[in-house]
Amino acid sequence: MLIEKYSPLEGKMLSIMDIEGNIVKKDLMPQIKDEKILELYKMMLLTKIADTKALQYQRQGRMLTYAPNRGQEAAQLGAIAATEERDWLVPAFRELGAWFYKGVPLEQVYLYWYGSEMGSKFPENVKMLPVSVPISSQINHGAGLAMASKYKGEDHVTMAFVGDGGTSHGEFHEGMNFAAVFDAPLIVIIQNNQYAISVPRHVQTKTKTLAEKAVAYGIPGIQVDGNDIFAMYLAAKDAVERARKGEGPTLIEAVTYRLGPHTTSDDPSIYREDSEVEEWSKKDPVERLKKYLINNELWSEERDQKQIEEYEELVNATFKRVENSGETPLEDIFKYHYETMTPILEEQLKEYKSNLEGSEK
Amino acid sequence: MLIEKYSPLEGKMLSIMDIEGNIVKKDLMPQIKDEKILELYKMMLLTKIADTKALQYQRQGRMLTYAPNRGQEAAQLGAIAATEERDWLVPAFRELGAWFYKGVPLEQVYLYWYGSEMGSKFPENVKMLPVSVPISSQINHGAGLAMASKYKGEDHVTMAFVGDGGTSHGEFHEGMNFAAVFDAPLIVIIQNNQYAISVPRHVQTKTKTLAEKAVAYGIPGIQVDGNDIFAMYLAAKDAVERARKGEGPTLIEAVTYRLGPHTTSDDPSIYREDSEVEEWSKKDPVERLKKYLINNELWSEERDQKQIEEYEELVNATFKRVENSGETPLEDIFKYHYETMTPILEEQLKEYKSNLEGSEK
Amino acid sequence: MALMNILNTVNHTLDHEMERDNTLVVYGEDVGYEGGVFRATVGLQKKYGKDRCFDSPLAEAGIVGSAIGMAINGLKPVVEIQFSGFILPAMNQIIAHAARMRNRSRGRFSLPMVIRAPYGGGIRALEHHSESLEAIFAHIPGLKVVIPSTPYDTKGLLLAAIRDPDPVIFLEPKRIYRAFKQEVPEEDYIIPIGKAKVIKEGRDITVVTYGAMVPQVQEAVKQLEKEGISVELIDLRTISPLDKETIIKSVQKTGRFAAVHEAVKSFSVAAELISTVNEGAFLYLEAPPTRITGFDITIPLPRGEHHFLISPEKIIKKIKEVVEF
Amino acid sequence: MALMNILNTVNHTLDHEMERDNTLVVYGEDVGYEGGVFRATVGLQKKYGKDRCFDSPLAEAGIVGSAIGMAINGLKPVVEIQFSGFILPAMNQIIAHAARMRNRSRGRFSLPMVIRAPYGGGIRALEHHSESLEAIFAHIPGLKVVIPSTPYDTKGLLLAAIRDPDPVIFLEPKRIYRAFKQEVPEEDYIIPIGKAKVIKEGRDITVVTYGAMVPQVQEAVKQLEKEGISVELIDLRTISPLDKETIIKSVQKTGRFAAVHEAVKSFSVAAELISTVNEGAFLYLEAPPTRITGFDITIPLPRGEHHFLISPEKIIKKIKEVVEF
Ligand SMILES: Cc1ncc(C[n+]2csc(CCOP(=O)(O)OP(=O)(O)O)c2C)c(N)n1
Ligand SMILES: Cc1ncc(C[n+]2csc(CCOP(=O)(O)OP(=O)(O)O)c2C)c(N)n1
Ligand SMILES: [Mg+2]
Ligand SMILES: [Mg+2]
Repeated sequence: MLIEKYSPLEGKMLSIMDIEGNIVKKDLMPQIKDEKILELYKMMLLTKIADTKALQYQRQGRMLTYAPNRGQEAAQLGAIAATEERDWLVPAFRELGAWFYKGVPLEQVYLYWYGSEMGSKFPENVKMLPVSVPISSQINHGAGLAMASKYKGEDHVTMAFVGDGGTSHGEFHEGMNFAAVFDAPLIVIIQNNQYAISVPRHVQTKTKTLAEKAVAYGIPGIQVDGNDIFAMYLAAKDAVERARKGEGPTLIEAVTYRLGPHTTSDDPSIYREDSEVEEWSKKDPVERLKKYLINNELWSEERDQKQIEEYEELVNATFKRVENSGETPLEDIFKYHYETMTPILEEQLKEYKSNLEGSEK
Repeated sequence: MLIEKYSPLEGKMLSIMDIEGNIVKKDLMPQIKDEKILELYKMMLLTKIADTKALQYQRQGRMLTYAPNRGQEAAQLGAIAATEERDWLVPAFRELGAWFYKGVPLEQVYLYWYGSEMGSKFPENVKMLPVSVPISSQINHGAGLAMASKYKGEDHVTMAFVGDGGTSHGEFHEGMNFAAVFDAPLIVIIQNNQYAISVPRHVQTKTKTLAEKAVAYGIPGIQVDGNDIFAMYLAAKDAVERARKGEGPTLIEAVTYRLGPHTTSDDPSIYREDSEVEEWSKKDPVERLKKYLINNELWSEERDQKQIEEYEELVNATFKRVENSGETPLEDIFKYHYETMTPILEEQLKEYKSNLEGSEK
Repeated sequence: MALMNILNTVNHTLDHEMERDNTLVVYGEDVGYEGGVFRATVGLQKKYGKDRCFDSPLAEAGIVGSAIGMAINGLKPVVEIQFSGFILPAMNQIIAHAARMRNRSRGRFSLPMVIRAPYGGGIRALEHHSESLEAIFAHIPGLKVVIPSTPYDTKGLLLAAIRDPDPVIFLEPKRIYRAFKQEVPEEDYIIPIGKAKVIKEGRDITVVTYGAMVPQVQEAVKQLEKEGISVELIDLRTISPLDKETIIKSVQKTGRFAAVHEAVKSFSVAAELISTVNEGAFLYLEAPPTRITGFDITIPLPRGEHHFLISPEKIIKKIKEVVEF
Repeated sequence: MALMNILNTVNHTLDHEMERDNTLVVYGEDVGYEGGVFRATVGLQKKYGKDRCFDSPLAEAGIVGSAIGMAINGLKPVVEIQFSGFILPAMNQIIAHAARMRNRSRGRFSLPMVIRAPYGGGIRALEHHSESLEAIFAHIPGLKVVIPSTPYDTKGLLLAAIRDPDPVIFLEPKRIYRAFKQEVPEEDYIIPIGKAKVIKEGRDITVVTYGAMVPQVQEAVKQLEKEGISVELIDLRTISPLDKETIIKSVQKTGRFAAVHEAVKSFSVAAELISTVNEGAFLYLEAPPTRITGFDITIPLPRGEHHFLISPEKIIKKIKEVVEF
């Protein structure tokens, strides 16, 4: 297996494509159909645009809050592209590209950040959990999903995301260990974007890499250039195959960078230098894949421009719908706590409604 | 440093003395004065006797409950002997030898297992926390103690104990990572006694050793023959020196075996074979050190016999005192919740007292 | 029908339902091979295999968190927390996730899962082995909190909990795990969650209790009846959602009220019960409702535990105070 | 004296005490370099160095657990939990250890530590950023739970919390972090923990509230006074230990009672208050005491949050019901 050849303890990091879009490790270049690469590129583009727009809306006071993905698109899409529709996705909260790939409609994404629970009620065929705000707690869910797939004899795998900061949490440890002990088909992707809000990666932990934390669970871990979609895909593909074959979980560290703020309430200029952002901008994963496509005559600047315009319209139209979708109906805040509403909740809802009617008179 | 030469990832385990008490790694044999070795042996003996007696008392219905240490005496005493009076000890709940070394009176140990909080109020000079029943939560306390020592510019180190089962817990992970990130002078001793109640070590985690979990924190980890007091001492000494010099924490896995039940409410015959117990009995750390002492003419069977008798008397007399120490005074269950009793507690205590008086009439 | 104590009944009920429903999985610390430290799951691994009843690593957030994942993915996990004091490391999973997954996903994901934990004092145990934390769970929307007091109820309530589409915290009164036996039917039956049981009708005072306190209160009531005080005794069975109707109806009849539990007094289940009585039967109240509960202290270790535990005498005395008010 | 809002006052008070007492250390997620996501600790690292104000790894049990160790070893840690919803992973440390170390060690080890966390809704935030969990902490013996409602009180209470030899959960009403300013004296002063404040005397009803609800209730009271209803308004300041005396004395005077908080209704602080009033002022009560609280639901995301939050109108309506009963 490739993963075993890339031990993070030996300081190895997997990368295939350079920042100019050239395939420098030809032997490792995964077999992906050109159409799929194009599809992935378009999703990166959509992610980028949806992201940029969300920030704009928020600055205009129209969007509630938002956690940008800019710069991390390849880590998200490269990983998820190695899974199939039948596989589960367990998000942290910053994997927009992966959500799109799984089929979450943009409208729901925006609904979520606009402050509506309906943003987390994905279509039935979208095998993805809602966002997990409590950092790392989702890793245990991922372990459980994967254990259940194994129990049922299905060959479905689960892919879970977490951040660099999340690796310090006890729930990360427990979830990883559960998955390992039960050989659960779980792939955990650490999006190491160098910061947990303002806290840099080196304050989070003393290890040289995050991938080497896999050692503590007796499973393979690999560090990957997270801005290289092919490297991410290859590592994830390997991990997915291992999992499907019953060989248990894998930990993948995607080395990447959050180009934007942590969320719209964050001011990154407090804790990081512009020069650092500039350095990483040169490694922009979207640009990199675009160069690859153009180099290989699969894409052109004109098509890019047209695609961008198309997506911008789509995004604007979608957001308008979200903006006009009204507030949460009163019943909705009561009715989903239990399958059947308890008498106490019924009573509270009734009382509130009658008050509302009273005050409308 | 020795520790760096014994990487658990390379399958190395430190051991110095064989089961016949012969020093097989002469070059590693630590410099310990004969008197200190004798003192440690006597503590092992006292530990063994206090242990065996406690089980007997419990079987006789006189002791409430008890968690035996038999078989683990070298792991406990070898480690703690590398520390000084000024250092902190953070126990899990099964380190009787280490508690004795720190100066906890046997009477208090018995009081604790007899069911009294007074068993945890150690003399002021005993720098040891009370038993931590919630598994692994004490590692975070250890990190904090060590961080405070560092903050104060003191060269005190903290030694914390945990079991093999405890390594699966999120609190273990968080505490180890805190200590590592802040270069806190913390030494964590895993007493890998092969079981967490009924659950064998290999069900707890997939790693080959527990020492290699140190990799996840970017700190050294070493696996040691936990029934070899010299090996334990050497590894701990190294770790203590590192810590004192400001080089941060070390993880030491003591490979040992609990010869007795988990606690007095446990029946180990349900989950393990007699043959396994027999195998490990041959490695009995007390016997092993005794052989060393006799081989080196520092001790004799007669002295051993006399010492045992002496300790048995001491232990019996101590337990009698505990048995006759009466019940917890009513005030005591109220008065230690806050420095100053709250009005509500005063009221509740008063009411209860007046009821008692009422019913006595 | 067979004579069983509460502990046997837990085992019998899990067995019963594992037989019927092969999506049921049972796990936790020492739960598999050994059958649990109380032997509540003994024999299940042998009968149903290691896939369906197994030991987990020592990690409560892992146990509850993985159960959440399993429940989403088609299984019905029934997990054991060895003692209710050790549920604390799983609080994040229980409160932030188990209680909320349905609401968060607007009904898409439900969590048919049960968290079993022996609770309460009186077994002369070490620290953290005697906790009564039901008030905390009851405060959290999205959870159900069930506590049986008899073998018969244990089966009916545990089956209801397992078949409930929502997460249930099932607290077992370990003090009376083996205290007495009862005929427990072999067949399937459900005792609905959310309904209290009027154990005994009475005129002078309504006394509400649950779990391990039920036999203590029954003892007290026997005594009181001899002295001519007629008690209406209610076993809550479910702490949340609370069966307000039964309680209020009773107090409207008796005009007096006492709540009995072992947990500490302040910010407790008893406080909720008194507020509920105020809201629903204020005009009927002839005396201040009273709390017969633990003190506001950490439950003492065994040599002081008797100061804390609630005896029939204490209950009698307090009830008389209310009746004679 | 300087004009400050609550947030500035937290910062000022920490600064004040760090200056005075070099055993005080301040840490938590993003607390050091950046000065906290709300900027409550801004400037402290620069002024006092990285040893005294620093960023911790992302791990709440680690934060609280290490603070326990530090407190035992001579420091006074004041740790921040970024939002009160993220205190859940630290529950084990708080309930099993912080609350018990003194009792467990029979007074040998005390824990002079403060856990600060912004609490409550109304800031249009994501899930888990709007929690009100005070009832849980108040239920646990050994903890103190303090919630200020003004800048002036924030300084006095936070200084009291820091100097308290026992652990204090200090919940900050983030909804009104920046809502208004007050003159806050430069000098040292303490507002004692465990004492409620009678904000305004009145005749017709006692209303008890705390934290972010205080301004809402004050708004309501103004309106009610205009309509001739005289309210005695009490700000609890400390949730636990509860100042029963002040509350009971007030209700003995007014004969009517309402408790207002944002947290859910059941098994809540309001339930405790009503029980307390029953125990201490039953014979004075002229109407059923009432709870003006959140519904028993998870606080909705922003697009539905207005349904949940408690407006002055709602308070007025409910208070009138009690007064006109
Ligand atoms: C348990 C918990 N503690 C704190 C927070 C607040 N918080 C939200 S995001 C974040 C940083 C996460 O960093 P990282 O894991 O690196 O993910 P990133 O935001 O960089 O994608 C923090 C501390 C939280 N959501 N959950
Ligand atoms: C958080 C927590 N969960 C469960 C328990 C119950 N329990 C007590 S000891 C034990 C096993 C501990 O195993 P290990 O860490 O190997 O230590 P050992 O008993 O072998 O010394 C368990 C599960 C506990 N004390 N704390
Ligand atoms: Mg990050
Ligand atoms: Mg063990």
